Amino acid sequence: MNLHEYQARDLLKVAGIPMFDGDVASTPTEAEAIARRVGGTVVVKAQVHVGGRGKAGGVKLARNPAEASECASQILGMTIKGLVVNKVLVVPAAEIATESYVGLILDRATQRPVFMVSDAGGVDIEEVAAKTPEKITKLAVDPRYGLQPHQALTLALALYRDWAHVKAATRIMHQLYTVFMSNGASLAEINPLVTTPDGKVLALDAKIIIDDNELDRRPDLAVLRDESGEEPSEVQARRANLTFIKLDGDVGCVVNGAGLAMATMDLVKYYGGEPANFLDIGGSSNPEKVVNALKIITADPNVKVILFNIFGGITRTDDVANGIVAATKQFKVEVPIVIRLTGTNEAEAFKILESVGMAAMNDMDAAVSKAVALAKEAA
Amino acid sequence: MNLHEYQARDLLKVAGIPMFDGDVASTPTEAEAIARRVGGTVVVKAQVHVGGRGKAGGVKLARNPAEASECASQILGMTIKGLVVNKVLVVPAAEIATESYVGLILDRATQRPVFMVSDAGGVDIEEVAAKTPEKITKLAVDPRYGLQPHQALTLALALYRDWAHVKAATRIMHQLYTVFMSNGASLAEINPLVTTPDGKVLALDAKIIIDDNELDRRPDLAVLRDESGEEPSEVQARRANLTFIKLDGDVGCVVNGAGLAMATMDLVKYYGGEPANFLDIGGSSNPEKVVNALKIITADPNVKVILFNIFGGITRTDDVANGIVAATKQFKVEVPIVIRLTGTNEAEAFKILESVGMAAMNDMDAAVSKAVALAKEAA
Amino acid sequence: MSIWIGKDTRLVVQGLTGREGSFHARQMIEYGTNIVAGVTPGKGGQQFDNTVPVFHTVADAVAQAGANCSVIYVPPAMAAGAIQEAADAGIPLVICITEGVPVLDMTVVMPYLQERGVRLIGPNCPGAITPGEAKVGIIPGSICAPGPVGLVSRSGTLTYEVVNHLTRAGLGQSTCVGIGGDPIVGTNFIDVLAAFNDDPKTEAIVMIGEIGGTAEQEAAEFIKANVKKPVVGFVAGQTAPKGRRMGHAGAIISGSSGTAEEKFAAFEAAGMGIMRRPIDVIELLKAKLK
Amino acid sequence: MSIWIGKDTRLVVQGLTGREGSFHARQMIEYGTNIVAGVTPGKGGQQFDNTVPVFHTVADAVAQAGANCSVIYVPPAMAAGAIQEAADAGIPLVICITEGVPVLDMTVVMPYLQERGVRLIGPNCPGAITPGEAKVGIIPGSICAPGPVGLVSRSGTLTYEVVNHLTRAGLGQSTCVGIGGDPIVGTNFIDVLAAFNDDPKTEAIVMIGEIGGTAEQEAAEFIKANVKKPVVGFVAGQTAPKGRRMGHAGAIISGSSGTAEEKFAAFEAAGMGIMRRPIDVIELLKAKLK
Repeated sequence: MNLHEYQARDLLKVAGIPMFDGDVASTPTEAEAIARRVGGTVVVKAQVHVGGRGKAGGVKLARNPAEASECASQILGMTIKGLVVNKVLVVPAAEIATESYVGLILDRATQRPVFMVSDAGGVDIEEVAAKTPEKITKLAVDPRYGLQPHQALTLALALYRDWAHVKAATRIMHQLYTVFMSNGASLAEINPLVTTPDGKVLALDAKIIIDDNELDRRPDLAVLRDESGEEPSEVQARRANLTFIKLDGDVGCVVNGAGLAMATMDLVKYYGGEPANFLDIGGSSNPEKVVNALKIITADPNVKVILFNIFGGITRTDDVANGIVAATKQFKVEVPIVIRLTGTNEAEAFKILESVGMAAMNDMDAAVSKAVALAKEAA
Repeated sequence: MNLHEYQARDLLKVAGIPMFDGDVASTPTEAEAIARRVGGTVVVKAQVHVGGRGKAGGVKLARNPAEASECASQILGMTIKGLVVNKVLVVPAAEIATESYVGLILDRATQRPVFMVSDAGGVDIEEVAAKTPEKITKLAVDPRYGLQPHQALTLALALYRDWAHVKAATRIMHQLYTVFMSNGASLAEINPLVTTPDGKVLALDAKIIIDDNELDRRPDLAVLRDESGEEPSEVQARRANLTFIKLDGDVGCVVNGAGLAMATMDLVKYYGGEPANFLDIGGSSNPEKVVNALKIITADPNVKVILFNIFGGITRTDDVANGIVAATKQFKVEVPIVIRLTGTNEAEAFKILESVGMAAMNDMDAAVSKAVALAKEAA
Repeated sequence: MSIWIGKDTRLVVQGLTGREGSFHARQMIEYGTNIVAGVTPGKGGQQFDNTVPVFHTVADAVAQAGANCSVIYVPPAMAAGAIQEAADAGIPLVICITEGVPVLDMTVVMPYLQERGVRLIGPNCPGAITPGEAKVGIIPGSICAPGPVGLVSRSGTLTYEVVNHLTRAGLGQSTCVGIGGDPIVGTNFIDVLAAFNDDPKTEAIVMIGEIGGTAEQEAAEFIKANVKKPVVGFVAGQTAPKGRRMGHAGAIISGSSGTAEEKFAAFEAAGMGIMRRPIDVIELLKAKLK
Repeated sequence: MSIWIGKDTRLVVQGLTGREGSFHARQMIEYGTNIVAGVTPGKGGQQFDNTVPVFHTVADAVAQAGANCSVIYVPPAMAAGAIQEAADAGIPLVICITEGVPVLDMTVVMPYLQERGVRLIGPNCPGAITPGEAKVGIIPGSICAPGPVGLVSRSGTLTYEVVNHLTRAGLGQSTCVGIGGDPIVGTNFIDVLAAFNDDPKTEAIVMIGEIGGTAEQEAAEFIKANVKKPVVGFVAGQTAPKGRRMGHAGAIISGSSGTAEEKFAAFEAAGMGIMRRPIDVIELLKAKLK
């Protein structure tokens, strides 16, 4: 789960990390009030879960409260990469001496949280990594022991020479580690970590991603999810415990398992079609999930055909068949459905579908080709 | 640092461990009020840091509030093994179905916190360990990982068969582990952990010892020290950063280092004398410490001679010499002082003592023999 | 046995009496897997289906039923504890089916297992099957057949898809291992590839990867340097939109973007057969198996 | 060198610029110990006494000054971190003089060191000295002399007392090691006894114990089974009042009361020479060293 910048800032603040003043606003009036309180020139920044906000006009400089209100009214309600902006962050446009990058990431290779710091901050860290990897210092933390004092110091020494800066940054490393661990993050990033002309070290911008698997046991984190900034069909899917990503094609896909779902999309493309979505109904599916999946897919007007590709393991194919039958009883599906089912309880599944006059297939390539052909016919 | 039973009970309560109602009283009136609130028969227990309270008359049963007041007035102010009772704990005299022992100890051999549980509880666990060691289940916890759920369950299964009891005890194991770790304990003990006829599992009596080395960084724990129940000279010594234990002999000992201090006492005995105390001035001693040591020892009327045995390493013998000189200037020492000094800055030390007309020796056996002889002369 | 599981496997099912545990335990028993015990705290002393003894703890299952392998079906929040319990009980091979285990839990589980020399497969994996001998997990036994092909996969159902093609084409399997697609898994491609390489019953290997991370690239390097048997590979996610499934962070650490094309290129560099579709496995393997 | 420290020791002093660190560093330098670096975060780049370079981190001291041994004089709350820093920097031998280190800290330090194969002596110990070669810690060099006697002790000043007797009697020392008296120490009697047993320069061994715990009894068993050289032993605390210095808890775990008499009995059973007084070491050793 991606947190908004203002939410990430709040978690950093709770951990004691020094930050510029500032707050989040939902209306131009609120933005104006924050700008007045903060004083001086401020930056008004769109809070949406996409990159490239600046280029899209979602980040603006305002020299006074009136301008802040003006900027906010321009940004609030605008659409960036398909997402509507509902909140803006208003922070001082700071005088900055240096900019560094500090990130903490759950790393697959070392199987540990790994710090990455660079004194080339403020820019896109992916670019630094690609062009000048020697400017990035990496350090894996053993979570059994936690971040050691000498490790935090080593990271701080990679960024600063001045001992006051080093001391401040050392403390921030410990605090960021605490934020990461105590919130079940998979990423916690300060970019940039800045020094000011008067010698302070402050976090200017923050990004935190929470491991979705933590949310069940961490209701305090789950409530941070801001669904207003997301694609509504994806929100609807998540609420139904489905993993759904909307795409631009016309073949709606309902698949169990992320790998098979991706392979299904690949095969749709292979046979000349375009997938309308990624949709994984997951394991242990029950009929209800299938009904919800069909509701979400049929709501997309681009969809010309619906392709089920279910290989039963922990998922029972009879559950899926029952779901398809239940859905078609609840609402009329206007587009053709191509069903491929095989695996656990497959015989029962075929019987269930046959009993309502629906046909099912056994072969993935045949089903995908047929779905692509039907989509082309309908186009 | 030993905690009183009532302090240990408080820490357990904070951790959520279920306990019988009850409270601590400093006056008979308070004890009466607690007994009234608790209802029924109560036990009134002296709060002093020694074993054998029951045998000494420090634990009494009271059938009603009036009797509780009566018992409290008998116990408060009494002396048990030289310690005056200032507080009593008033708790319900519970109906008990079974009694178990649950202890968590910092173990030298495994270098870990080790649980010991036994369904032979309520009695002296040392006796169980000596006579029926097979009745004790031991389990070392790796503090890097914490107490594992299956470990807590295994401990609970060693005590109970009934699943409701097992579940309750499993939770208590986790809670006791939290108490131990979060308070820097070297021992945390529930004895007995009881079941009641109505199926509850409750901690009846608790004992906690805090690692003294934690107190510097844990002022919240340091304030729990109740000096009223301790030997006043030992309190005075601790405040002066000295380790002091009062004994019954007449040779007052001032030594640096616990090992050498014990060896000095051993040698006093070897030469036919009796040490009046154990006193370790520790490393990095400054003259002030020596002055305080002399104050404490000279306050003991039994002391017939004072024996310094200082082997300088991290302790500088000139500091000690300066301390002796300073003390003799501050107050008159009525008994003879035998001084043995050797090691770091020994030449300076001898000069300092000579400058005020005091003699020092180099040899431990000679010094101890001389001190013993002087004590015998004075007796 | 071919690798890791087989006729000598004496399985304990952690979470046996739960919905998933009991359903799949019955499927495993039906397949012929020797399930010697179940573990559900609070149900010790019961019998499952009147045949399998249930214990409170894995230690009891080892001591009283001689279990030497564990499969885990407990809820995600309890999975780490269940894995560590199995390791403490002396089980050398633990297979965790549970999906949704918090990744930070796994950062602690892994050193716990390494200290005890325990192999974990998963979490969030379909388990493993040695056709004709034993299945541990949820791979449908009906789609498998004994034979010379070793299969290793990060996916669940995609594994079934490929196994199904193999079996229909008369290409049986020595062992199929689903290692799971979570960021931290106990057993990686290289572990399985090394085992297949040393297994006399395995003559060719199929590897099923996904986009994200660099496990496939590392596996390809291992194959190039060490594996003497033919290997064919697939990567799911060729058409996945960029930046939606992969955080950019892992990519920075590894210096890789983790795309399917990058992985296929690594496969080619390692001399592997390239599957553009799952079904391609048949022709590729038939060509390699003389 | 005799054991562990000697002419090849290249020492870094952690906490060099503090009161204790600087005092004892000067004493060590005067004795001839090769101190190559100091570490005090915030003072990197300075020089101590115009001769010893100071670094922010131990890693720098290793990389830039080639340190291969560390001695620690930092405050107790920072000692665990300092030990772990030295271990991470690749220092194989760490000697922690600091007194008052919380015991729970040590329960975590020990596995940290074991994973890295690092030896710790202490905490709360006087360190070690190989007379005529190097002293690391606070044992006064003036009381030592080179020779054939290996000494190991749980005490600080009591060690000096015994060493002093040895030197005055013409019995020099190969190495003297103070292991410290805290409940958890990095190096125990057995580690040192084994090293002395293998050291050609050591011909006889003196072991100084204290009441409490069972380390002396275990050492006696080890001596009986493994040590071929004569060993004499002392236990301080013969007259200590019971129950004041030892918690009863440790005693329950070990099944021992940890008294001096019990330890002396173990010494006797192991065929060791028994020192009733520190000075007894002279006659006992003279008899054993032909």
